[in-house]
Amino acid sequence: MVTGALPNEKVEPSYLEVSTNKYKKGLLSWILSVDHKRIGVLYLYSMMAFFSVAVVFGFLIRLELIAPGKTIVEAQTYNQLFTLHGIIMIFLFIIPGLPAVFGNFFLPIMIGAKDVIFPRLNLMSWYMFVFGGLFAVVSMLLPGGSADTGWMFYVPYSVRTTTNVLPALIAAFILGFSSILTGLNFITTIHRMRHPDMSWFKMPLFVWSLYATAWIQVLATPIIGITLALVAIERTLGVGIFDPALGGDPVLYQHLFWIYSHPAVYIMILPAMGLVSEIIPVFTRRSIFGYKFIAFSSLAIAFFGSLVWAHHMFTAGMSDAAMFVFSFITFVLSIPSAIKVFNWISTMYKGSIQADPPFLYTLSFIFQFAIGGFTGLMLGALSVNIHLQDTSFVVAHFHYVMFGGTGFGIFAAMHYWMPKMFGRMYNLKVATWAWGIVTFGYNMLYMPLFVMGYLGMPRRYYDYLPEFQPYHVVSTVGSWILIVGLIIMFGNLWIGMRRGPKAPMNPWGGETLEWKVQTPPILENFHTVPDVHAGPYDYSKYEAKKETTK
Amino acid sequence: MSDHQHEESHVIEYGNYIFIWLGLLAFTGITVTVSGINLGNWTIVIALFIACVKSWYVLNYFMHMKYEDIIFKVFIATALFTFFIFLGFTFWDYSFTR
Amino acid sequence: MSATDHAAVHHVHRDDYGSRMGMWLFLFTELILFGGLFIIYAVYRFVHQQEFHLAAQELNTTIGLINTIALLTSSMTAAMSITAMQKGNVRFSKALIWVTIGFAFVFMVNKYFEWGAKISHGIYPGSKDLLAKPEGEILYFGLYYVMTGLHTLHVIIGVIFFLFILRQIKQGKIASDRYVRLENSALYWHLVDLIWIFLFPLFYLIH
Amino acid sequence: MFSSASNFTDNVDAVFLYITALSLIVLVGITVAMIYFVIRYSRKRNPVPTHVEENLALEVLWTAIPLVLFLSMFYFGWVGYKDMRNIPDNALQIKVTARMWQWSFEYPNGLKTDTLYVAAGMPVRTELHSTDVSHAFFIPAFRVKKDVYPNKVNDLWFQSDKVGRYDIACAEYCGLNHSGMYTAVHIMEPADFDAWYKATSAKAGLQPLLTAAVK
Repeated sequence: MVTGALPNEKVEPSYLEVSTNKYKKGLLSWILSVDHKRIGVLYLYSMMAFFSVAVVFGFLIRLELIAPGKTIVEAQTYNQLFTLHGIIMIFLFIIPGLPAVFGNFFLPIMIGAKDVIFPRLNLMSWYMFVFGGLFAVVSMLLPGGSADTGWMFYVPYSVRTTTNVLPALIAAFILGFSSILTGLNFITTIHRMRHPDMSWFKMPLFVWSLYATAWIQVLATPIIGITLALVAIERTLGVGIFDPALGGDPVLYQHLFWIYSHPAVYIMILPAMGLVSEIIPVFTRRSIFGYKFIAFSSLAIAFFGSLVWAHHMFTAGMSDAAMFVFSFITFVLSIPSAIKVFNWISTMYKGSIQADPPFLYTLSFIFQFAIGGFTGLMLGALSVNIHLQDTSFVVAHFHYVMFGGTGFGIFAAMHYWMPKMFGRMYNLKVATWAWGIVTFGYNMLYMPLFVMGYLGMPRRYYDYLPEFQPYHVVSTVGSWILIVGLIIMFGNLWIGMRRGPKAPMNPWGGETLEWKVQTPPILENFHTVPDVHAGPYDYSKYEAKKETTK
Repeated sequence: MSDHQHEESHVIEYGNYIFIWLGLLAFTGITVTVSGINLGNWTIVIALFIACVKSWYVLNYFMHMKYEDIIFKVFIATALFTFFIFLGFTFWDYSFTR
Repeated sequence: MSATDHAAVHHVHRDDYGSRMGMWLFLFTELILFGGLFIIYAVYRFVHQQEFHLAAQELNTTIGLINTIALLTSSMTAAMSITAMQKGNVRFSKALIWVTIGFAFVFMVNKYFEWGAKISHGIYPGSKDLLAKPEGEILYFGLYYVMTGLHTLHVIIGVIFFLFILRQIKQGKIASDRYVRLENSALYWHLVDLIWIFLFPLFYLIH
Repeated sequence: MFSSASNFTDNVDAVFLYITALSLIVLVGITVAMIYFVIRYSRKRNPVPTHVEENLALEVLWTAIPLVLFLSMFYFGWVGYKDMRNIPDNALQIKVTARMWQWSFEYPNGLKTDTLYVAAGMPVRTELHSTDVSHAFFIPAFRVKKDVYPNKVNDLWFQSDKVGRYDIACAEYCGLNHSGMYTAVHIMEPADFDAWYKATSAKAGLQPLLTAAVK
């Protein structure tokens, strides 16, 4: 294995040691830094802080549901818990998880650039992220308590309730703009800062997925921005827009909400898909099977993904024409995801597989994402949807996609890239055990929700009929196992990051550019202009002398 | 670095701007005049058509789109296309009996 | 882009083309932001055709027309200020920016009187007179206040941009060889104009 | 596990099982393949990877087959949904009003109840109103659900041949006591229904306008 630096180059101080501003050390040298890597790390820490808060909320929700009736909190508190759990998990963990943390850190390196094109704007996005996040969390402390509307802020309830909906709306609005600015930065960076030799089809698939994601961020997020702003205006000034008491149409609100929030699912999942396409070749030493099919299926997902929003509203009383069209396109949209899964698995065929933790999380991703996808088909079929809509089946479905998919993608990314980011290695054995526990606990937590949902357990229920209790108990116990696994996993990463052995430059044998720079990377990433003549997944040097099929 | 590297600035003369401005004022005059005539449902179509023509001039000349690279035009097309998808698909619901 | 800089001084490299690209992407978000409102307008207009028709007659076309002319003219002067800057005529460029700001104030003063008149007639959100009207008219005036209000907010932001530009010209940060910030501010201003080009017929003209 | 409590139950369950069965086959297939590959081609057993050329036929195959299957799922879902929209003219009209956090039902003769009573074999159309926020009218056993809005009237219909008591829940989050917004629908023998209806109407001073023989 190679050591921290290229053999023929001197070791320079890494980005962790060199500040970009007048503060040489300390907090200010970080929170005023415009270096994309430091900003990525800032996002990592702040995201993890919010994530832990939301995990605690999730834990409390599950604990409350272990028995019918009151267990630990009042109904009002429960309603606020699931609202904040949703807002934080979605806007502060899943959406920024891969693009803002790992995209910021690795996108410029992967395309051979020194930084993103607008570094100061990048820092500003982070400030908006933190500021928005604090708004959401602080609203808990105000008299009246935090919002109890659910993260969808459906009118008219969100206009009527007396809780502090306004801070939550403002938080979502600010976070939306943070996300837009990051997207705008990435698009321009990919267009303008790519290495001269890196043509579009030499870009790593992670970069492709960030590019597609960035476009959705720029073009869909403003819709939620204006929609939430309108709810805020209705609440404060009494302007009639959505409130049925003033002639407004709550279903129109739902349309606008989902015009953003459905594509947002792709903002969440596409980078994870890109990451999986990145990890599988590295650990199988095979060039990815069907590069173009994977790249084009991303585009297809981005396109069709913006045409299916109303499948969240099949019980709202839409026209039959809308029901037909939105259900039909939903099924068409499943095809590109299926293509991706098949190509990933084919890449493993005849590879040389090293099942290290990042790869294991990727396997969990494929398994759980497949379940999320299949249950999505059940929800897409109109007659079945009528029954399943707004039940815990839906809750399980989207947790399989967002947590089982993107969440596990973020865990995979942490295990894959943290040695590069911090120059130290975590304990592989502990990480493997943690993976096992997390995956088991995760599935135990969410599987029962499918069954319960089909049997008629509605979502967002504080209390429930006694017949559902066995499922709730299994699910709650699953949540404990999951949390134990998470603690082991993060603890292991944290200890590895602080005190682990020095990480080699390329621990997994990756071929993309980030594995060809010093560990941890230096301030402007490259000592010399890198060489990008080969494609991103060229593993020919490992391969047997040929056995070309047809 | 990629895409197009050239960066020559295109100077548009004052006279051209005044010409475009006069055109825009003329279109404004037309649309105000036409709105006074009762054309039923066509009123909205004509008004929006004229608004589109006006925006086309503003985009191309005031905003220099005419002199920008093709990629900028692709961007605009993408953004407008997305907007019309949002608008159009909402009407799958509203323009049929619910 | 290779041999420029090193170590601690962080380098933000200059790329006017990239800046304009970023600005355009930002304009798209603004476009879609208003787009959401246009979708709402379209749906409610479709559902409440008669009421929208009646409510629109209460708006003053003349005020709308004056504002249209003010914005179109200011758009022209904003565009011209770039030409002046390119030609190295900094003083003229500054003068044109001031003219642009002047028209923005004409617009806002006009808007002030227009809204004032509406409010004194008892038509404002939550007023008794408005709530007595049919649902479609409540929605129409709700949208009227929100859309023109958001637009006016953009006019104010545009003015702030231009004041910022004037300061930077004074500091020499914007000159005949580096004026992309002026270009971007002008782009923003044209967007404000573009939105108004659609707001004007939708609210003032279509009866 | 599933009993055909309403005219929609069988169809919804069938479509659900159809999709579940297909999904399980594929899910097991890809999971087994993954695990097999990880073991069979582990770096210990297989230190040297083999290059496998991209295969267009394969890509087309695994695009086309899912497409056909997915479209069949869509079709069955749509057909089932059409039945739900096809409300018989002779259906009993019940006005349902939702408020935070209770349901009330109004029969054509003005009789108001807080539990729904209908006769077996009687098609029922519920007209859904809300007085405050959005709710959703959900009878899990019947596989029917519809959102309820303040200024928009939605409707749904069902017909049950199986006597019994079935839960009605609120499925759209509506605030503090959302989870307590339960009531029930009682499917009665036609004769029992007639007796109940006459007696209750009389008690409320109303004319009974219908009999269970409406079908």
